[in-house]
Amino acid sequence: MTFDVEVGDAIRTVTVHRKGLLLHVAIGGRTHVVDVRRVGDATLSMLVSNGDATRPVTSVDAALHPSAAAAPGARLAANGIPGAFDIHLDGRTIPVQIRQAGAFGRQKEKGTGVTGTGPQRIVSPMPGKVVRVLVAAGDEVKARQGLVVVEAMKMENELRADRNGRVRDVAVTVGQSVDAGTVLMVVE
Amino acid sequence: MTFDVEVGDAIRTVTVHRKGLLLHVAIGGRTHVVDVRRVGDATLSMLVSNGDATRPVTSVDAALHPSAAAAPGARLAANGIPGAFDIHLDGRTIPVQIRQAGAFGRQKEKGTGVTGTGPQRIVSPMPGKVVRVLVAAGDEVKARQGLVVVEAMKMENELRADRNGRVRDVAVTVGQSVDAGTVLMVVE
Amino acid sequence: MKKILIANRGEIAVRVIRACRDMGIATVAIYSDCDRAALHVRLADEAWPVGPSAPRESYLRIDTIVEAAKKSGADAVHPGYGFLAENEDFAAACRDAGLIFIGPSPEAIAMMGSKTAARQAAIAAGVAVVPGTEEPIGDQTPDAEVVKAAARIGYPLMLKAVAGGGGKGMRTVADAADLPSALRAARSEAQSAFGDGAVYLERRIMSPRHIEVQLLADHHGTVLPFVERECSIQRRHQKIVEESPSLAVSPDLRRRMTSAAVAVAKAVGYTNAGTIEFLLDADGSFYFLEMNTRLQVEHPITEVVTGVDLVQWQIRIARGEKLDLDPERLLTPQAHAIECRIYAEDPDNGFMPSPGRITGLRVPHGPGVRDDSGAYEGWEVPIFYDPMISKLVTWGETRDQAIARMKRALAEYEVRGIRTTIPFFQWMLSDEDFLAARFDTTFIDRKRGVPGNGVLQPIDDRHEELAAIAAAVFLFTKPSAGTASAPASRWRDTGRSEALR
Amino acid sequence: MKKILIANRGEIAVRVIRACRDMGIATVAIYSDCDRAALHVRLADEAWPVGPSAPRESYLRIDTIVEAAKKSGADAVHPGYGFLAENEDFAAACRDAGLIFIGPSPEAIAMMGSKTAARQAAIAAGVAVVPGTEEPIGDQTPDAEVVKAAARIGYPLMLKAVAGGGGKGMRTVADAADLPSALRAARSEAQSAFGDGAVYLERRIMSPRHIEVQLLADHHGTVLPFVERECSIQRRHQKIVEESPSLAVSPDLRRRMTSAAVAVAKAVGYTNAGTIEFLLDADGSFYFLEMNTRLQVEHPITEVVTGVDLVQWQIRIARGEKLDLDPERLLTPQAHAIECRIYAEDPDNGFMPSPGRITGLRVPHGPGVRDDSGAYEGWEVPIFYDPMISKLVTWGETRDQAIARMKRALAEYEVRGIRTTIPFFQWMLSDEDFLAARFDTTFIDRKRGVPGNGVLQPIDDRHEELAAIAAAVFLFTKPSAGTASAPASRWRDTGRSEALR
Repeated sequence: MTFDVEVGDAIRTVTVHRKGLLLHVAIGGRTHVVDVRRVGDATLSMLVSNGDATRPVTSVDAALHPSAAAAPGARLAANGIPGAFDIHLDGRTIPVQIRQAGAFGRQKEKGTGVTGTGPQRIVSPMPGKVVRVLVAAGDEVKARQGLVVVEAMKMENELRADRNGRVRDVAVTVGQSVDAGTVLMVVE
Repeated sequence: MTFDVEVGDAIRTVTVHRKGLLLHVAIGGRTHVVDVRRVGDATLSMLVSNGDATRPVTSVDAALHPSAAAAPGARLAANGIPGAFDIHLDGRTIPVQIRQAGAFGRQKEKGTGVTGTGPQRIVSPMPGKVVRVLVAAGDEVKARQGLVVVEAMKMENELRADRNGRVRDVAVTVGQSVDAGTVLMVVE
Repeated sequence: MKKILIANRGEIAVRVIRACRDMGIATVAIYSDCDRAALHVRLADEAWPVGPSAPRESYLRIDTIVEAAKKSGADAVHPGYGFLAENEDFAAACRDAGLIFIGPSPEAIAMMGSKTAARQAAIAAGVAVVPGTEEPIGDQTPDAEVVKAAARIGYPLMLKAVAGGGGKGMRTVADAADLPSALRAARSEAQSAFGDGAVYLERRIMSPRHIEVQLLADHHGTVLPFVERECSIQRRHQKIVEESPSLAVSPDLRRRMTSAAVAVAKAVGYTNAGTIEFLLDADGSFYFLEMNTRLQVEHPITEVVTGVDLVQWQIRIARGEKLDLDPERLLTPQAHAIECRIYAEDPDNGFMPSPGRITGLRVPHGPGVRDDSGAYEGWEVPIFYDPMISKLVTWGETRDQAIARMKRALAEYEVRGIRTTIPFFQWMLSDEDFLAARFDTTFIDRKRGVPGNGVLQPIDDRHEELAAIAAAVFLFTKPSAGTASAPASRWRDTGRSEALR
Repeated sequence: MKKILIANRGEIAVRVIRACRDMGIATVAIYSDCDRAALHVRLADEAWPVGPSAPRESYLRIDTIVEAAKKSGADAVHPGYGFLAENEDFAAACRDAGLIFIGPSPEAIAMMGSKTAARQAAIAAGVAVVPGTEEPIGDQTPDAEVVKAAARIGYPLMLKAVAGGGGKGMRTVADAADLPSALRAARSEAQSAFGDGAVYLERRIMSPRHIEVQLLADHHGTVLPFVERECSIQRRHQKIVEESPSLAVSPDLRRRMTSAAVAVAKAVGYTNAGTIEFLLDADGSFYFLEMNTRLQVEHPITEVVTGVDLVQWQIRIARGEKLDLDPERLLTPQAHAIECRIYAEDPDNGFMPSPGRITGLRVPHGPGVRDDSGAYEGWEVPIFYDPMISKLVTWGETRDQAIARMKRALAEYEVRGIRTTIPFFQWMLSDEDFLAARFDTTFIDRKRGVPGNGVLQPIDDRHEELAAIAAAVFLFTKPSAGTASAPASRWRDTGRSEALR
């Protein structure tokens, strides 16, 4: 079975097949032998071989959960399982998106960034209340300029522009409650 | 809904009904108002009123799991849910058995012991290997006399008679592997 | 003292409950609507509802909380930190209701709670303060007047809430043009956090270290200082990492700072636990910043370096006991300790709050590790309160050992379902300036450049590859829909560990 | 030293992994078939299989383990305790394979491993021993000869395995009639546990306290003793509760016992960590019992009262470092500590093992608490090994505070799915003789009467009623079969906290 996995700024192709009690996992031109045990609903204990060695000895615990940053309605990988995960591994938290091979389409390949150059959607990262809208539709904005302030968890959080542009839509007004993932405005 | 709950050496009758967001629980001639939240697969956070007070304030966390001591095939309470639980509550571990009202039959009431005076079944409390059988069928045995030794977890564990009696059946032989709950012999 | 109501929530309520348990004292928790199933409610002996989720309608309701204390039969109230902990009206209301308030007197709270009055008290006690406005700037003071006062002090300067604490209502102002918007934001935050929009101005010391002295003071005239804590690692003017002792404090400086702290506390007749905060300038001079008239978030590092339980002592002092601790011992660290505050925030996204359900939780253990937490697996971090979910403390014979243990503990720590500040700490603990203790309160801003920029800990290729393998293996081996367990047996399957074949 | 193979499993393997992490050293775990998903495997950097579940086929296989160490590129081996930790052949095999064995020399292990040779070494060092047989009694020695030797020593006496440890192969014999069956049982257990059925006899001191002295000894001639541990609370001759310091040891006695311990260690050229065990008689005289040439299960209480990481020092000594610790500090407790060993055993049923799946686990936290565990939720306690799953350590300024914290921590500790010794400790910590430190090694037997009798902690009516309410409410509110989540969303629901309505 072959998957496309988006991690960091690249898409990696991973092919998994079973060989006896072990899995053989091909990625980046090498095949790793993997011994895997499920040790919880969403936690795997994997022993992974190094490169071409046949004995899986590198111990890796990987805990997966649906990405905390992904907007609601993120695409699903298969059978209703979310395809956007935060993976806890070796003390790190690594966001990935995974699909059956080909499902991402051809627009992205290894080396191309996930954040493109198209319109920039300003999204509330948490549930909260809009306490100030600092720009209006049509305004020119500069990179790092404040656009809107959302109050949540007793802090005012100013959302800023990633790059220069012009405000297209302002979708919220002062006082409005917003959910995590709500698009607050779009900057082109 | 009414349940019979065997706990300690008695059976208590518990009637539960819903009243708005709270439960009213009648037991031992008093009705407690209970505010309950499920905080895990088998853990409840309960706020319980004291006697006739209407405000539930006593905080009790109760975690339930199928009894570790009950023999396999212990009767089920309803819908395949085990009826024999160890309940963790206020730092204590309390074994209970629960059935829909009437399911225990009439042989036990509050104050009558669970361990009757009938035949005594000597049961292996853990998986292991029989390393010695110290009595034979027909032997008279005294209370606290060693009957059989099961080795498990690097220790030899001697199982003894609870009271005087005569060995009826010896179901195991030396060297035999046994599971938790296996009846090793019966003493009358 | 037989029963204590804890007028707080989260990890600090849990901390106080544990101290009460250790002393054989019954505990009463309070909870807002969204906190019904919070850990402090589950661990307390009793729990009383105090209103809707918004703090103003529950944890800040003096009347409701005092009534709950009376009805529950509590004879004392512990305020924790935040919420009403530094509210003199609450302390007075407890006293008036015949409840022991586990903290200083309302008068001491009022004195030190006004940051401007506190500055005057420090000056009177002979302790230097940072130059600034000596009178509060009220809500209605016109911007023009503030601009004039600011010009006298000089830029850059700090705008601070008079009723401040926890970094709220605080802004750095680089020049006059920024003053009006900063003033608006600080006033609004101060009003929202403390119900008081008054602010004051203070010269900004450019690269200060934040050093503070913990005190205990009993009702018999004894005031004892503890070895200092260093709290220079801050973001948004809020501490995020603390350690004790400070590498910047020599024995001589420790003697002078602790003496100054005691002088301020004695000047205001202080009792119970409190902390004097100082700014330590690069030239070795130090300035009184403010006094926190309550338990600090970071009190555990002092506990592990001195072996003293500060919360138990708060209770003992409140019931009239004499401080009989050896003063020398409190100033002699037995270990080096470090604390990282685990926030439900996304450090890759400007420390934005990241509330939500904690779907999985693995907490570190082992030698030299303490986790003071209000979280559990399955709990939902609410959107209404401070996003700190736990404090991870490690210690060792040396600073290096404490840091090594912190790295290890953070690697064991998994909080799944939300983002946390754990990756930030992992980056920080590998930074050579941090490792050499070359830092001040500007450390995070300097290191991160502009906040909100990129990831702190670039994931290397090897770990990206392992993550890709894990994701693929997870989907490949997931139990297929067809073979899912029936509902009845689901319950038995929780957390099962099975071979996949 | 860049990579260490840990030739052990369970909590001690986890403990050693944490020490290695703290020192920046890579770790290699080994595992038997049933331990593939054990915590030590999950936390290590590498994991190598060493055979089937039975210890003789895996964790006792010197050849396989040395081969795994070589193949993995490890340059040192830590043996933990138990298994091969006191096997001189293993230490020698490591040395022969060019691996550093983190422990004493094979010669020292052999000397102290023979309990009879160790007695002779102690006598030579001028330290008193309990009267007994000075030569081992082999497997083939006829019962009649043993009866004769026993008669010379007098009853009651102890039968002990020459290769003993951990209470295995040990029996008390009250009179001559019981000797043959006790001999058979002890030999069989000794053979099974150590591969050596030889035993010896020792006079039974009637109500001794078990006091032991931890030592560290480097390769430069320094031997440093630590403040004593008291391990009198035993069942089946196995320690179950330990504390440090001992209330029975005065400063003068501490000086004499630690000096005696150092004398024995120096007499055998001992290096690395080791422990001298003494019996302390009611009259104040003490006798050398044996030396454990390895890390002890109960080492954490020494770590928390002195602030020293013993495992890190084992590694530092093994790589040739000099012991530069302040000897005074090691003999001056900074705290009082207590350890309870959490076993998968049913204390209501004669401490019978209770292996199985841990379906739920809540571990205590907060001030003065350390849990060294090899368990996790969902893990299955295997039937092949010692049933200890974790060690709970608490400490405080006083013994009372340490005990109060232990009670609190035990109340927070929930191990669901199996029975554990937690209820036993809760009973014990309320016993007035224990609280007054009036105990000796017969404490548990005396208190419990005949083992296997009844419950330790009778549940009161109020808690029985609450349990009945909980069971009824649980069934009343359980999600009905009809509304069970679909498999795909089950995964998201883990641990959800929801209002029941």
